[in-house]
Amino acid sequence: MTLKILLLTAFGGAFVTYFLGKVSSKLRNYFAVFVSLTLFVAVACLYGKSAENFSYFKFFGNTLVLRVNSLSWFFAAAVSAFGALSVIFSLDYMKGKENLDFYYMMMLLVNAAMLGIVFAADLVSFFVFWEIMSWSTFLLISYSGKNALPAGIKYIVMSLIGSMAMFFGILSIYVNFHTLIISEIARGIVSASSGYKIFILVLFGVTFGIKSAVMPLHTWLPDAYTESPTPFSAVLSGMLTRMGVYGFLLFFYVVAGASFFFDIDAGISKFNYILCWLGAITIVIPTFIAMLQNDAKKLLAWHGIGQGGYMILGIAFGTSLGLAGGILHTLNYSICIVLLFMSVGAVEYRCGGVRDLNSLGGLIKKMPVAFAGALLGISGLIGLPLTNSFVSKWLIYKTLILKSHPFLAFAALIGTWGTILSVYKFLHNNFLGELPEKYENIRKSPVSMQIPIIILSSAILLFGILPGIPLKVINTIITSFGFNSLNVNLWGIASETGTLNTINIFTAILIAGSVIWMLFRVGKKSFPVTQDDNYAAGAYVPAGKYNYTADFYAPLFKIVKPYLMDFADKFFGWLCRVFTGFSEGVRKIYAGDVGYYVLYILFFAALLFFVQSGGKSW
Amino acid sequence: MVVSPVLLIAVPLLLAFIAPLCGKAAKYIPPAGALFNLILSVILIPTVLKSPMIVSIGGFPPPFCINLFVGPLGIFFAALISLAGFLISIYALSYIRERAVGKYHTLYLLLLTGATGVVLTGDIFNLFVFYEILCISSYALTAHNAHWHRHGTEAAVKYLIQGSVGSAFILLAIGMLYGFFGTLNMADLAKHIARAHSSVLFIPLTFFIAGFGVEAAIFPLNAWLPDAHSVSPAPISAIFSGIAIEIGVYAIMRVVFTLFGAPLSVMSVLLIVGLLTLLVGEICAFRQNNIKRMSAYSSIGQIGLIVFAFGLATKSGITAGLFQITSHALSKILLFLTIGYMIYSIRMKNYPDKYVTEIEINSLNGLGKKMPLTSLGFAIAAFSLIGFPPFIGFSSKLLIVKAALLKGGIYAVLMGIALIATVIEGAYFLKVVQGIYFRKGEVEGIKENNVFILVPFFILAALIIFAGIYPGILTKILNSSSGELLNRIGYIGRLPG
Amino acid sequence: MRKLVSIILLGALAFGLVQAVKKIPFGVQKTKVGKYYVERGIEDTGSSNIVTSVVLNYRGFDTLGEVTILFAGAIALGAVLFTGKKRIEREVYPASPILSTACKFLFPLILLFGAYIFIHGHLTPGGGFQGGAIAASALLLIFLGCPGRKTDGRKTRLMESLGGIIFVLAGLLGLAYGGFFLFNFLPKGTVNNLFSAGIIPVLYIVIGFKVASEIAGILDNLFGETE
Amino acid sequence: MVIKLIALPLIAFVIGIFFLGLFRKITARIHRRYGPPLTQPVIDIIKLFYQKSVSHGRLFDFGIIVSLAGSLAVILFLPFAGICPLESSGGLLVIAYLLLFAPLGIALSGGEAANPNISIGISRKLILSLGYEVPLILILLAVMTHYKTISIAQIVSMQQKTGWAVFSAPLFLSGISYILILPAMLGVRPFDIASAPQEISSGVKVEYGGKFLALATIEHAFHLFIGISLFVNLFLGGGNVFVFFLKMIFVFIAGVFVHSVFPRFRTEQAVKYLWGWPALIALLGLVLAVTVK
Amino acid sequence: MIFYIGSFALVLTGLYIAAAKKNLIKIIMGLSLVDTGVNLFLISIGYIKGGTAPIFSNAAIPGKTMVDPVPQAMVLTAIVIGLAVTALALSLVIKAYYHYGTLNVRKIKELKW
Repeated sequence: MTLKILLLTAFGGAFVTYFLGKVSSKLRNYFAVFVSLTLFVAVACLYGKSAENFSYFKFFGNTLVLRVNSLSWFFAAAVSAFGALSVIFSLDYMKGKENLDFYYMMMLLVNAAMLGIVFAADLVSFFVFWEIMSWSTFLLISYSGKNALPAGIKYIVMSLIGSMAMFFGILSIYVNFHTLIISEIARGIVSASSGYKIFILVLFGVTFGIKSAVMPLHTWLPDAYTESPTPFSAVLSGMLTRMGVYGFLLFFYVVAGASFFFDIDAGISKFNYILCWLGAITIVIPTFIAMLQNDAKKLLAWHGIGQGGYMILGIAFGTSLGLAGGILHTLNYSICIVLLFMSVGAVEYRCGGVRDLNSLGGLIKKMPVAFAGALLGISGLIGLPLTNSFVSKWLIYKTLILKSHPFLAFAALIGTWGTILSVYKFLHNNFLGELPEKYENIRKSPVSMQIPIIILSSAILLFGILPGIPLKVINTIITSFGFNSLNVNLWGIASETGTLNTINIFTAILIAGSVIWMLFRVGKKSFPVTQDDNYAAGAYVPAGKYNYTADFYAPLFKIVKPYLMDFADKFFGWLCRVFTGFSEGVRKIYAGDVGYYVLYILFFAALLFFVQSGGKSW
Repeated sequence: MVVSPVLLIAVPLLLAFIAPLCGKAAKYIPPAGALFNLILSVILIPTVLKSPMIVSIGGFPPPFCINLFVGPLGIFFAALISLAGFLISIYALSYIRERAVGKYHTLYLLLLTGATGVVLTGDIFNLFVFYEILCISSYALTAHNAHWHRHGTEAAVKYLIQGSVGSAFILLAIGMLYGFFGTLNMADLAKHIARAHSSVLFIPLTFFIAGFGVEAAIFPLNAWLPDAHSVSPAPISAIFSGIAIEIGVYAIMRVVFTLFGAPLSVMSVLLIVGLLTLLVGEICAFRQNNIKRMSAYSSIGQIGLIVFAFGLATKSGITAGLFQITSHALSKILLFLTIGYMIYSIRMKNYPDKYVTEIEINSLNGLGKKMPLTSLGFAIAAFSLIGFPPFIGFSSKLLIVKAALLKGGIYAVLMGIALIATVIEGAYFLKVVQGIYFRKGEVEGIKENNVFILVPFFILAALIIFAGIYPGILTKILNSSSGELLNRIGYIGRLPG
Repeated sequence: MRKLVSIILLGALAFGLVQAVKKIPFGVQKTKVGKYYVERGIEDTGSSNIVTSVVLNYRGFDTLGEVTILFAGAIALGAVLFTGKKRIEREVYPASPILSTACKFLFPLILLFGAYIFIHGHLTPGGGFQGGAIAASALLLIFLGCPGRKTDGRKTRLMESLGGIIFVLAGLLGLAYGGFFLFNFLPKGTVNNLFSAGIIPVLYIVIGFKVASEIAGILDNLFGETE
Repeated sequence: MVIKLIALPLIAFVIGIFFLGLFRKITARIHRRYGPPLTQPVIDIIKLFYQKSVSHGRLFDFGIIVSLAGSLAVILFLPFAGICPLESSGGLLVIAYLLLFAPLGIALSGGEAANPNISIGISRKLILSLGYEVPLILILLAVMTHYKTISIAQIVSMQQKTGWAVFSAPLFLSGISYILILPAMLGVRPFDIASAPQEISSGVKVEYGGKFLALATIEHAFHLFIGISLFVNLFLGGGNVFVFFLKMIFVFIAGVFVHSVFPRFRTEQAVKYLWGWPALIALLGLVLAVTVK
Repeated sequence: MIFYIGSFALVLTGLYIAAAKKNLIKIIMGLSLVDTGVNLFLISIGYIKGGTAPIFSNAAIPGKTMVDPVPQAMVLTAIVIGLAVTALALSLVIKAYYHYGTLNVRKIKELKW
C-alpha cells in the first residue's frame, strides 16, 4: 500500500506543482522541493523492507503489481536523492526562465516515472513507466529550444526504437508464459529454448543498451546531455541513463536468471562476453572522444557514455565481485557526474551560460565551492583512492584480472587514463589557469546550488572511505541474484585474492599528508601573490594572453583525431539520410495525377485477382 | 421498453431534411441529431450485448426485406460515430461560420447518417446506398466553399473520380453476388456462400475489397486521402479521419468476415496490404511540411495498422483492430480539431479574408504559449497516436502486438516490421510538438477563448486519458463485437426462417 | 505507356469478369427473392407494379437512401457552386416567340404527364423518380426556351425538404402503428385501383415532387451562380 | 610494523636523493665535466627550505602537499626488498592509482597560478603519461595475469621460485617493453618534455621557489625510487636489501646513460614512439601471458 | 451472355477513359459509362428469356414469365446515385475550371506528394 501512495504522491505532486505554479511561483518552488524531499524520505524509510508483488491496478484483466526489494530500493533511493538535489539546484539555476511550471512538473514527473520503473514488479507497469519517463525526458531535453530540438528528436527516436523492441519482447514473453509478473516469468523462462532466450535478451539488450548508451547505440546521449537544462542533465546522466543498467540487472539476473544468463551461447561467443566487449568498447572510445570536446557539458556527456561501459562490463561479467563493482559504480558514477554537472551549472549560471572550455578559466577564487565540487567529482570519476569510484573500479579491475580477461581489464584501465586527461582538462579549463578579465566580478554560486554540491562532495568522500555503506546493500542485491555473499565490512572488502582496505589507504595518506604538512610548515613562510604575478623568464607577457587552456591537448589531437570519429553517429546519420531520401521517393507515389490514381485502383484489383485466383475455392 | 434502433438512422435523416428549412439555426441540428444518436446507442448497448437485434424494415421476413442487424459491432460503431459526430459538430458551431453554412451542416449530418446506416444495415445493397450517402457528402464537404478554395476543388474532383470507380466496383460485385445467389441479405448471402463450392467467388470479393478499399484508404487506393483530408476544413478532416475511413474498413471487414468467412488467402493479402499501408503512410508523413497533410498520411498509417490487426483474423486481432479504431478515432479527431483551431487563429490574425485550411508546420511555432489548451490537446493526441502510455493509443498498440504475437510465426515478424512505423510516427509528430512548445514564432495577438471549440478538446482529451488508463471499459463490447465478426454461423443463424 | 498499362490491367479485369460471369446463368433462372416478390407482391403490398412494391415497400429503405442521395447531391451541388453573391444578371437574349410560345404550351402538358407517371407508379410502369424527372424536364424546357425565367430557389428547397420529411415521417408512422419502419399502415385497397397499395402512391407522389424540385434546383444551380 | 612504516620512507628518501646526486654526477662525467658532489641535492634541499618563496593561494600549497603525500603513500604500499608495511591493502591496482596523486597534486598546485608554462607543462605531462600508460598497463596486466595475483609481494615471492620475470618465458616481451618505456616513466630525456627547462622553464614547477621547490625535489626523488623499484619488483625478482639496491642502481644508471645521450622528443613524437614498438611488444607480451600458462 | 459482355465492355471502356484521358469532362463521361455498364449488367442479371415486365396490369399475367424485379429496383437506385454523382462532379469541374483555367488533369496537380 505504501508503494501505491508513494507513486501517487510522486505523480500527483508533479501535476499539483504545475497548477500551483499558476498561483504563485514561490509556492510552486517550495512545493516541488517539498515533494521531492518527501519522496526521498519515504523511500529511505523503506530501507530493508521487502514486499513482493503488491497489486495496485488492473489493466486488460492483468494485475499490475509493485514490489520493493533491495535492488529496487537501491535505485529508488538514488533516484529520489538525485531528484531532490536537482530540484533544489534548479531553484536558482532556472530562475527567470520561461515555462517554469512545466519544467518543475516534468522534473517531478521524470522522477516519479523512474520510481515507478524501479518499483514495478510486472512488465506492463515497467513499460508504462518507462515510456512516461521517455516522453517526459524528451520534453525536458527539448525545453531549451534551438539546438535542443534536434537533440530531443534524436533521443526520442532512439528511445522509441528501444521501447518498441522492449514492447515486442514483453508481449512475446506474455504470450509465451501467460504472465507479466516478473517473479513468475523468472520461474517460467527456465524451460524456454535457448534460441528464444537469446531473442528476448537481444531485444531487451537493445532497449537498455540504448538507454544506458552502450557504444553503437549511444549517439543520442552527447547531444541530449549537452542541450538539456543543466539540472536535468544531472538527472539524465545521474539516474535516467542508469535506468538502462537497472534494466540490465533486472532482465539478466532476475528475469533470465544468473545461471541461465551465463549459459547462453550466442554463436561466436557467450552472450555475456559479447556484452562485456561492448562495454569495453564503450569505455575506451567515448572517453577518448571526450578529450576532444570543448563544451563542458558535452565533455561530461561523453564521459557519461564511457563510464556506463564500466557498469555494463561489471554487470555482464557477472561474478559476485564484478557485479558488486558494476552496481556500486552505478551509484558512484552518478554521484560524481551529478556533482560535475552541478558545478558546470553553477559556472554557467554565473558566467552567463558560457560552457566553452576555451574561454573560461581561473574561477577557483571566485567560486570555491563549485571548484571543490568539481575537484572531488573528477577525482571520483578518475577513481582516485579515497573517493568512491576507486572502490568500484578496483572491484571491476580485480575481477577482470583474476578471471584472466586482461584485454577487458586493459580497456577499463586505459579508459581511466582517458578519463584523467579529459576531466583534468575540464577542471583546469574551468577553474584553473588565468581568469579572463570579463569574469573579474563574478560572485559565488548561490546557496541553493551550493547545498547539493556540498552534499554530493561529502558523499564522494564518505563512500570512498567507508565503501561498506553502499556495499552492504549491494551485497544483499547480489545474494538475491543467487551469487555468493561478499565479505564486506565497513571500510572495504576482503577476499581470498587481494583485500581492499580503504582505511589503510586513508590512514597512510593522512599520515603521509600530515608529515609533509609539518615539513611544509618547517620551511620559511611563503608570501602570497596575485595570480598574475608570474615568472615569465623576463619575457613580456601581455595581459589576457596567459591563458593556455585553449586547445589543451593539441599535440595529442594531431595523433588521435583521425581515429576518433563517432562512427556510430556517422552511420546513423547516413541511415537517416538514406531514409529521408527513401521517403522522398515513396512520396512520389502520390503523383497528383488522377489518372495514375485510377490506375492504382485497377492495378490493385488486378493484383488481387491474380493472388486470389491461385487461392482455394470455397 | 426497447427503442427501435431504426431511429438511429431515421431521426438524423429527418433532421437532415429539416435542416435546410431552418436557416441560421441549422447549425444546431447536427449536434442535436448526434446527441440523440449517442444517447440512443448507449441505451441500446446493454440490450444488444445480450443478443443482437434484427430489425426488419417494412414488416416482411428478412431475406425479403431490408433488415438492420444491430449487433455489438454495429452499435459500437454507431456510438463511436455519434460521439465523434457530436463533439465535432459542437466544434463546428463556431468554427464553420462563413458562406455555405447551412449546407455544410446538412451535409455533415447526412455524412453521419450514411456512416450509421452502413454499420447498422444487414443488407448488402442497402449498405451500398448508405455508403454512397457517405461518399457524396464527403465529396461535397471536401470541396466546401469551393469558390474560394482552389485546392479543395482539386481534391474533391480527384476524390470523386476515385470514389466513383470504387463505387462501381462495389455495385458490380453486388450484381455478381445477386447473380450467383439471388439474394441481397447479408446473412442469406453468407449462408449461400458458405455452402457454395465455386472457384469464382473470389471475383466479387476482389471487387468488394477494391471498392471499399478506396474509402478505407488501404495502400494503393488511398491517393485521395492526403489531398482530401488536408484541404478540407478541420472538422471535416476530423470526421474523415476519425470516422469515414473506419467505415470503409468496417465495410471490408463485414464483407470479408461475414459474407466470405475470412478465407486465408484474402486475410494474408489484407495483412500485407495493411502493413504496406502503414509503412507507406508513415514514410510519406515523415517528410511533410504541411501539418494537415502530415496528419492525413498519419491516418493512412493508422488505418494500415487497423487493417493489419484485422488481417490477423483472430479474435484478439479483431478486438485489437476495433480498439485501434476507437483510439485512432479519438486521437485523430482531437489532433485535427486542435490543428484546425490553430490554423483558424493564425488565419484570423494574419489574413482574415482568405479561406485557409492548411498551413506549414513552421507556422505553428511558439503557439504553445498563446494557445496552451489547444497545444496540450495536440500533444495528447500526438502522444496517443504514437502509442505512449498512459494514453489510449498505448492500449491499442498493446492489443495489436499481443494479437500478432499470439498468432506467432511470420505474423510476429511482420508485427516487428510494423513497429518500425511507430518510430517514424514518433519522429515526425514529436518534431511538431517541439515546434509548438519550444520554438519561437510570430504568435503575437493570438488567443484561444472560444468555449465551444475548447469543450470538445477537453472531452476528447479526457476520454483519451481515461480510456488509456482504464481500457477495460471497452473490452466487453469490443470482445463481443469481434465475436460477431468471427461468428459467421451465428450471424447466419439470426436470420429468421 | 499509360494507355498500354491501363489496357493490360483492364485486360486482367476483363478476364476476371468473364470468369465470374460464366457462372451466372443468363436469362433462365428466377432468383429466390425475385420469385417471392412476383408471387407474393400483390398480396403483400397491393401494388400491381411489382417493381414499385419492391422499390417502395420491400426495399423502401433503399429508396429512402436513394432520395437522401439525391437530396445530398442537390445540397452538395449548391454548396459547391455557392458564391455568396446574388445571381449575376446576365444579358438575356429572348428566344424566338415561336419557341417560347411552344415551350409555354408544352410546359403544363409535360408537367401533367410527369404527374400522371408518378401518381400511377404503383399501377403502370414508372413512378416517382421517372415522373419527377419528366416534370423536371418541363422546367428545363422553360429554362431553355424562355430565358430569364427561373424557379424560386426557396420553394424548391422547401419542397425537397418536405418530401424527405414526409417520407421519413411516413416511415416513423409505420413504426408507430405497425412496429416496423416504413410499414405499410394504410389500407391496401383493391389491386389495380388508383387508391390502393397503402402508402405506396403517397410516397411516390412525394418522391415525384421531391425529385422534380431537386432536379430543377440542380439545373437552376448549374445555370449560373446562385444566391 | 611501525618501524617498517618509518624506515621505508627514509630508505626511499635516501636512495632517491642519492639517485639525484648520482644523476648529476654521471651526466656531468659523460659530458666530460666534473659535476657537483653527490651530496649536492641534500644541500640544495636544506638551502631551499630557508629561502623565501611565493604562494598563489591555498591550492598552491595544498597541491604540493598532496603530491608528496601521494608518493609517500605509494612507498608504503610498494615492497622494498620484501619490506612492505601495507602489502595487503589492494596491491598493484592501489599503487597504480596512488601514483596519480603526485602528478595531479603538482598540476593542481600549479593551476592556481596563471603562468602559461604551467598549463603547457600539465598538458604535456598528461599526454606523456597517457603515452606510456598504454604499454605500462599492458605490461602490468601481463604480469598480474601470469602470476594470477595483484599483490606485488606475491609476485616477488613467486619470482624467487621461478627466476626473474624478465627472463622467464611468457613475460620477457613485457620486460623488454618495460625497459623501453622506463625513461618515459622516469621523465628523463628523451622524455623530459613535461619539465623541459629550456623550453617552458620546468613547466609545472616554474612558479616554485623555496620550500615548494624543495618539496618538489623530494617528490622527484621519490618518483625515481618508485619507478625503478617497481621494475625491480616486477621483473628483476626483488631480492634482499643489498641485491635490491644493486638492481636499482643498475637500472638507474642505464636510464642515466640514455638521458645523457639523447635529445628531447617533441610531445607527439614521444606519444608516437610509446604507442609504437613498446605498446606492440607489450601487447604481444600480454597475448603470450594469456596463452602460455 | 452478349449482354454481359456488352455491359462489361462499357465498364472497361469507361475505366479506360478514366485512367487514360486527360480531359476532366471526358473522365466524368467515362465514369458515367461505367455506371451505365454496371446498370446494364444488373438488369441483364434479372432478365428471364421471354419475360415480361413485373407488372400485373391484369391479374391474368402469369408470374412465372416475369423478369426479376429486384435488379430493376436496384438499377433505379443506381441511376439516381449516378445522377447525383455526375451532377456533383460537373459542378466540381466548373469550379476546377474556374480555379485552374484548364480541364487537363495532368495540369491540375497542385496537391501531390
